[in-house]
Amino acid sequence: ACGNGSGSGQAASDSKRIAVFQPTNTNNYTVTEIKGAVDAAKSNGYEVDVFDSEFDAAKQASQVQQATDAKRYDGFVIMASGAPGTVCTQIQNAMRAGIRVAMINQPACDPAYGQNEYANPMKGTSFTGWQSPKLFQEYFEAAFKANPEGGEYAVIAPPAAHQNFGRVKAALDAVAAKHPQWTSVGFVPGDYLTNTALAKTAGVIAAHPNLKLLFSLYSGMTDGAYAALSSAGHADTVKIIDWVSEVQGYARIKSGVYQIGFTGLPYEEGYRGTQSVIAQITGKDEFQGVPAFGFIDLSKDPKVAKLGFEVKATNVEQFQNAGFPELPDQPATLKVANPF
Amino acid sequence: MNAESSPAVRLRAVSRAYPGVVALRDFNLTVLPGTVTALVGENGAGKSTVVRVLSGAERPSHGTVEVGGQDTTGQGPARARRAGVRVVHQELLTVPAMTALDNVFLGQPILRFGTLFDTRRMQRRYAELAAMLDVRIPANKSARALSVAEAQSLEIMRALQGKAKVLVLDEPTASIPLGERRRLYEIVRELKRRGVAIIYISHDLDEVLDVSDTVAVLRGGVKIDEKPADGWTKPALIRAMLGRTPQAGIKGGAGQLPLRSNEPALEVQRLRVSPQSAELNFSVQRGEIVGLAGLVGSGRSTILACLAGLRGPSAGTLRVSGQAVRWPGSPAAARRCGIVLAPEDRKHQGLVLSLPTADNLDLPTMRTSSRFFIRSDREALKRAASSAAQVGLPSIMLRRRALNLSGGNQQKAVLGKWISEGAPVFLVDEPTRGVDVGAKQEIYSVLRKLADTGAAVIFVSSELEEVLEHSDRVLAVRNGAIVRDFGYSVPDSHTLLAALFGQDPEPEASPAENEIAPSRANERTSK
Amino acid sequence: MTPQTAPAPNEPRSILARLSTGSRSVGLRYGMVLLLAILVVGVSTAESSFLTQSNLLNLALQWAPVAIMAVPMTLVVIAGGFDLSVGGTYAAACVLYAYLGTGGHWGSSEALLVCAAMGAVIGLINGLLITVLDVNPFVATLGTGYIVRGLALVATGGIPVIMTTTSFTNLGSDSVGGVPIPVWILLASLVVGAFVLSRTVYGKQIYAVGGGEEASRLSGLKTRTLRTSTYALAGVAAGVSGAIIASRLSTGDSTIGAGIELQVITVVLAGGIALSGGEGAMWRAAVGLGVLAVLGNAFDLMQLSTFWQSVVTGAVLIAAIALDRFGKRQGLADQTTPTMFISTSSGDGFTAPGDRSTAPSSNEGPNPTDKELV
Amino acid sequence: MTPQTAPAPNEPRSILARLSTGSRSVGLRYGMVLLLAILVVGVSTAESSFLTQSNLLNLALQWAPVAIMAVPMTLVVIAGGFDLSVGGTYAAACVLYAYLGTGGHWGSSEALLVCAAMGAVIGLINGLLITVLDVNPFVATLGTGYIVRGLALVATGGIPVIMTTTSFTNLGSDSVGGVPIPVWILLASLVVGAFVLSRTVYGKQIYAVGGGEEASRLSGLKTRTLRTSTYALAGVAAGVSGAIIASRLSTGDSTIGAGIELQVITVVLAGGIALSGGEGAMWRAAVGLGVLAVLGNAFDLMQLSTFWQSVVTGAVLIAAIALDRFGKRQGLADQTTPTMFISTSSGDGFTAPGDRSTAPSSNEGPNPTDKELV
Ligand SMILES: Nc1ncnc2c1ncn2[C@@H]1O[C@H](COP(=O)(O)OP(=O)(O)OP(=O)(O)O)[C@@H](O)[C@H]1O
Ligand SMILES: Nc1ncnc2c1ncn2[C@@H]1O[C@H](COP(=O)(O)OP(=O)(O)OP(=O)(O)O)[C@@H](O)[C@H]1O
Ligand SMILES: [Mg+2]
Ligand SMILES: [Mg+2]
Repeated sequence: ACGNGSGSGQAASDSKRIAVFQPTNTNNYTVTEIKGAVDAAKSNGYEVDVFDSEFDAAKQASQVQQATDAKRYDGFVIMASGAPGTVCTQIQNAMRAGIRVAMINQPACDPAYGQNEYANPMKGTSFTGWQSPKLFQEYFEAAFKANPEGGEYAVIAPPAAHQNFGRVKAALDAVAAKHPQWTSVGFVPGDYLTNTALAKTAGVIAAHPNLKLLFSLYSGMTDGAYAALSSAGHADTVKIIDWVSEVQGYARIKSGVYQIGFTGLPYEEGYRGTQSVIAQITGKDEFQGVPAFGFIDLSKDPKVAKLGFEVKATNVEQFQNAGFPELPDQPATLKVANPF
Repeated sequence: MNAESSPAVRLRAVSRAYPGVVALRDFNLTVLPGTVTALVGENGAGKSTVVRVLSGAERPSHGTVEVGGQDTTGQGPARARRAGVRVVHQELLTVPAMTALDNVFLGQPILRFGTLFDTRRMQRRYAELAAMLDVRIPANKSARALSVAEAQSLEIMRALQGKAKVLVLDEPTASIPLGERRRLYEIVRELKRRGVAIIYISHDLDEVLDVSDTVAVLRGGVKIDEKPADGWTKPALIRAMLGRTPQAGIKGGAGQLPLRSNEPALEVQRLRVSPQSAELNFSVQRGEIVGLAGLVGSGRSTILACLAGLRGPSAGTLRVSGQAVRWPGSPAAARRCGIVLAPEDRKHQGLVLSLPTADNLDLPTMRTSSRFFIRSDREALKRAASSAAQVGLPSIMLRRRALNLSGGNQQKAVLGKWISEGAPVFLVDEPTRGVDVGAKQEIYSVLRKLADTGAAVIFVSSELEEVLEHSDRVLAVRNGAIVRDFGYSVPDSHTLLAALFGQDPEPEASPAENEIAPSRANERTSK
Repeated sequence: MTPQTAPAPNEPRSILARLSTGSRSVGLRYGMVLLLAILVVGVSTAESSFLTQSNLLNLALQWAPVAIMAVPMTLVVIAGGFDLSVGGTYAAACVLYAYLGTGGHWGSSEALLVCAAMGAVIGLINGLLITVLDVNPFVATLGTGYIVRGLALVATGGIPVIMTTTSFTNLGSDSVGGVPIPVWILLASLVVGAFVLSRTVYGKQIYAVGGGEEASRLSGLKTRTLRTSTYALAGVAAGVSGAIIASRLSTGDSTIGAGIELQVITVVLAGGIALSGGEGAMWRAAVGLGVLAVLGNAFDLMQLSTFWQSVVTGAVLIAAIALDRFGKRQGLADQTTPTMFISTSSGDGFTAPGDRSTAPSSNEGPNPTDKELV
Repeated sequence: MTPQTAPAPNEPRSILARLSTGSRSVGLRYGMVLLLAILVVGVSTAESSFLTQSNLLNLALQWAPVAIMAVPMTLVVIAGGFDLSVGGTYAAACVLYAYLGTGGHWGSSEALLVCAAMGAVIGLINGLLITVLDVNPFVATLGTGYIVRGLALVATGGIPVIMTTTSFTNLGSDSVGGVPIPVWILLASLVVGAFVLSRTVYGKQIYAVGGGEEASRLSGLKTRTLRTSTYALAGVAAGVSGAIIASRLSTGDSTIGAGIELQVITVVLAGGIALSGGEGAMWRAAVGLGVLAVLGNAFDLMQLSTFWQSVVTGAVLIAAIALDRFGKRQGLADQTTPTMFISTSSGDGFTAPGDRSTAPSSNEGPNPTDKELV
């Protein structure tokens, strides 16, 4: 039903326009991701506008609706602001209006949330992501293998309202069953903010001074977790396993403060998602090798083909030479847009 | 009077206890339609408690309340009102954010079709009530801008609206002007003729004997005696109230000048309390009590407020003990100049009700007497006790919160705050309002003692008798200006009243009618 | 009734004074309206897209949940209260609506009613805590807010509930006559709220309770019931708003609306309604809403940093309330008093002070005391 | 006038009554202390790790920023005020400290002072808005909070500032005598705060201002200065707390501490301090802090869902303040008065029945009216 020709009939000029929806302008990860999207659009001759919803799902829904009503966009690249499904209705409206949609980071309208392998994103859209259940399993596996002695561990997890919460939990359950020497003393939902992670970790370490291993599912949170551990005097006794390492994370892996980090691909997430929407707009099956529809699994991306994701003190320099981490120290925030 | 008719109010064995206090004990009262029953008693005797129980504001601990034969015990004010009870409470109960008219019809609007406000009829009714009471408050005036007297009048209007079977007036005349008082007496008589049962509470015993048919005396929550009004005399009432003969206060009285010197403690020149008002020039010597006499709203409190730094005067110069001083811009500055004020609203301006009395007494002095800003409680208590002794405040009261003191004791505490200050100028605004006979005497003697120790006392009261009796010198105030200085000769009350009403042939007197309060002046002309 | 007896020497001055007082009064009383007008003119000049139907409808849709809650919050504040629990109720209703939208047993309108009822119950609890236990409204509603949001979290485990019954999304996305349903609800609340406050006995009683609780109680008003009712209404509105947002997002998220209660209160206060109670009007809340919504939209349209928005919101808030305070101090209290008894018949209704001929005593009958006194 | 007629029949009952009132009074007055004691005993029995030094120090460290702000907030509330801007100041100070920690020109103690000074300035502005412009404290501080946080966002563009000068992390992480510096600061604030409130002239004046502003002003207190000073102190504490958190995180984050102001106020209120002002004590704030901290720790220790924590916090809040209100209604008013006069002499502080000594009892002996009554 959505496949007939170019989406936006009355595009005034020859240049087409893409809207990128961002949950927040105050988080390194999202800023990097949106930068990837903007770069991809610009380098292929597309106009691009960025909308920031300040972590407010309702506001994002309004923005998507408004941009649909504005009738000047050919494609949307959406990084969902809130819980899965929160912009579902608005995305369906946009698609009905002929606008092409690529989801990045979290799929939309995904009733089987948390369980699936991303294999079948909503029909007529594409989904680009690297944080697959399989990768989460690798993450836990790597840590348990590196520390065979066992003991107590805790997880500072993604927010409960975030899709990755369920995926992380499922992956951990699968892996932990194989490592009975490890006992969980906490699976604490965070909110991707440093301060909250600090408070939650402080609570966990106060309650469980024998903690051996701490997983932190976002480097922004890991900073807080580390601060809590070091001020509790446990920085040496607890091994820290980071996720999506940033500049500081790499430095700490190098100096042995963090044991393992899994590098993230936010820039690719935005970039490939945009390439995919361009493929949809131009009516091709793929664009620059990126498919128009379906799941675009970045864990198979050329950028990590050789190195994989696991960063350790031994291979950190290899990663750095390959252009990691993608998260810059202090990225510039993006200018937000007027939909008209 | 129809003795056969069934009682309009019957209280049976009513008791009401507050924590630590039994405010009313086994109280019986029957009031017949068309009669006026007065309740008298010293402060804290339980008179207002009777009112609160009768009006449903509070539930009695024991006993029953019947209005017109219906049991309304503890069923709330709405129920009592439906039974025909109308009350003017002792505390002011206006809603400041609403207009005068809304206040009068609060809880009893006149409706059209049972739902819509009938504004026209309410306005007409308002005008009628206002005319009846001789009240001149515009219907749309915000209650916030009303003086105490005006607010009191509104409450009387509220009680008169609608069909009252029982009218309760708890000290209705404590702060309303003479003219309105007389109207009120007329109205009370008129209502009596129409068969309304009236309960009348007042500390003015002449008024009580004049207005009522029956007088009941309360003491310590117990009804001591109840007799027809003709069976009482004023001294008998006082004896019954106090349970003994009152001691005579140290009588000062105008013209008797034990310690008056010729050193002026306070000299005020060219004071204008507001840009429109006339200039004031006066001085007060050490050791004398100067009474400011005036009608309600004449501006006495405003003059004191200017002197005490509460509000800026629009012009004027000030000398204290012979020294020229800058006009104080705050109470703290006034105090540094040696001027202290015992304000008229003791609950809000006089005392911090949540603090113990001792702390209240110590509030002004603690800073100056502390070492390195650290308080010594023992010292503070000692200071408070000595102040309390000087004003006759029982020392057991020191540990209680000011909130829980009776009116008379609160007033003593307000005076006690400044007693140890030794300030050369002592301003006292309405120290006896709502205070019983015994406590009044004590307050007069405190004022005289102050003067005897060399202070200049300026004394404001709405009771003309009191001003005449206890001041050495009387100044008549009208429209924010002193219209006549009677010097050390005692005016008779007729002359004084004439001066206050502006019928005085004095040449400098009588500034234009509406010059004192600009906001009022505007309102008048803008209609 | 001699209309000619004007105090002649005073007249010229008084007219001047009246005029200057008048204009100052307008400035103070309608300061926020002026600001709103300036904003609207400014933004629509700078951005032609501002005044388009689509933008305005979208704006209204976006603000609908906050605005719907702001209407009864105005009642709560005028009655001298305060409600911080609406955020929790909003989240709980969001979850509840979504949950009812997964089973298929319920219709979406029943679900909406259930949400509203839940809100009413929470509001009742607030009201009882405040009026019977005499707990400070700030504390009571902060507490119930914590509890209700906590229960929503516990019930869902923090995990979003995804609605599956498609009809449940209609509430948030369908339009009637070109206007989305939430906007209709918002408009209806505003109109009904304004009517209730200004024209009904209930409204007048709300003002009375907020302006003087003890006086009102002793005048026979059921002050506890009245105050409780305002909290119940706030709860109902929060329930409805929660259902709307669940429907729009097709998801029940227990973490939604953190801090929304402060937004709601900000709207009310930005209109210049004093927290002390007894004063205010529905149009003020509407103006506050307008100012904040247009400001936010302006920031979006003109591509200004949203960070500045927070700064400007704060400034607006302080300005609004300072204007109100200043107005009161200038003695404009009369004008801001919410009296409709008088405003409806401004022409002849005033009783002139001291002009006792206004009193109809002389013409209406021999003695006024004869009539209704007894 | 027979001095021998002692009210014999009343005596035994009154002693009984006094006793029972006494125990009830203790229950009501120290309800929160009891709750804290029960919690401590319960949690330490269930989890032996609770009473370890490391756990307690960690707990204190974790709560330090909130607790440090709660100390002057107690003064603000007792003085009849309210401060919602501390969250904004906290975030701004966090950014400022981190920013000063990137250049290398400043020492970390100077940076701490600069943060405190910035907080003081914000507090002063609050105080002036509230006391001079007469803006409601809730509105004024909500407004300045928006503004200050907005400015912090604008200054950083919302992006965290990463500290580079390593000495700047000492404030948050170093220990002196085995106790982390933030915990020292917290303990010092509490002790100084308690001393100031209960033993100094300033403290007593704070109570007076909160209990009756007008009466205090007429007693010669500089009420505006006093009230403003409490906001300034709250600002200073927020500045210090912001610096501490920046140092602990080695990052300046302008989005930090959203909602922390409500946490701070929750601590104060959970101790049973009434928002109406004039009453309360520092130990109450400390107890409130203890209850909330131990509760949170218990949830962590026992691995209960943190979602329940929100529910329990709400319940504690309501219970605390309801206890206080109930106590007051039971006439324990005098006992809860924050005065050393009374609390230090609880034995005889009870009011004798009958406020009848109003009578001109010039004689020091027993009041004559007493006798004829019984
Ligand atoms: N709410 C209350 N809590 C505690 N005690 C109270 C309360 N109200 C009144 N009392 C006490 O009850 C007693 C009777 O008070 P009430 O107000 O009836 O006296 P009153 O005769 O009206 O005195 P006044 O002439 O001063 O108005 C007093 O001792 C008073 O302190
Ligand atoms: N805050 C105010 N707003 C408006 N008018 C006021 C205000 N304060 C006083 N007035 C008016 O100023 C005039 C003088 O009042 P003031 O209180 O000085 O008189 P007073 O002689 O002490 O009378 P009272 O017996 O009422 O205390 C009165 O008409 C009063 O209504
Ligand atoms: Mg009384
Ligand atoms: Mg006066």
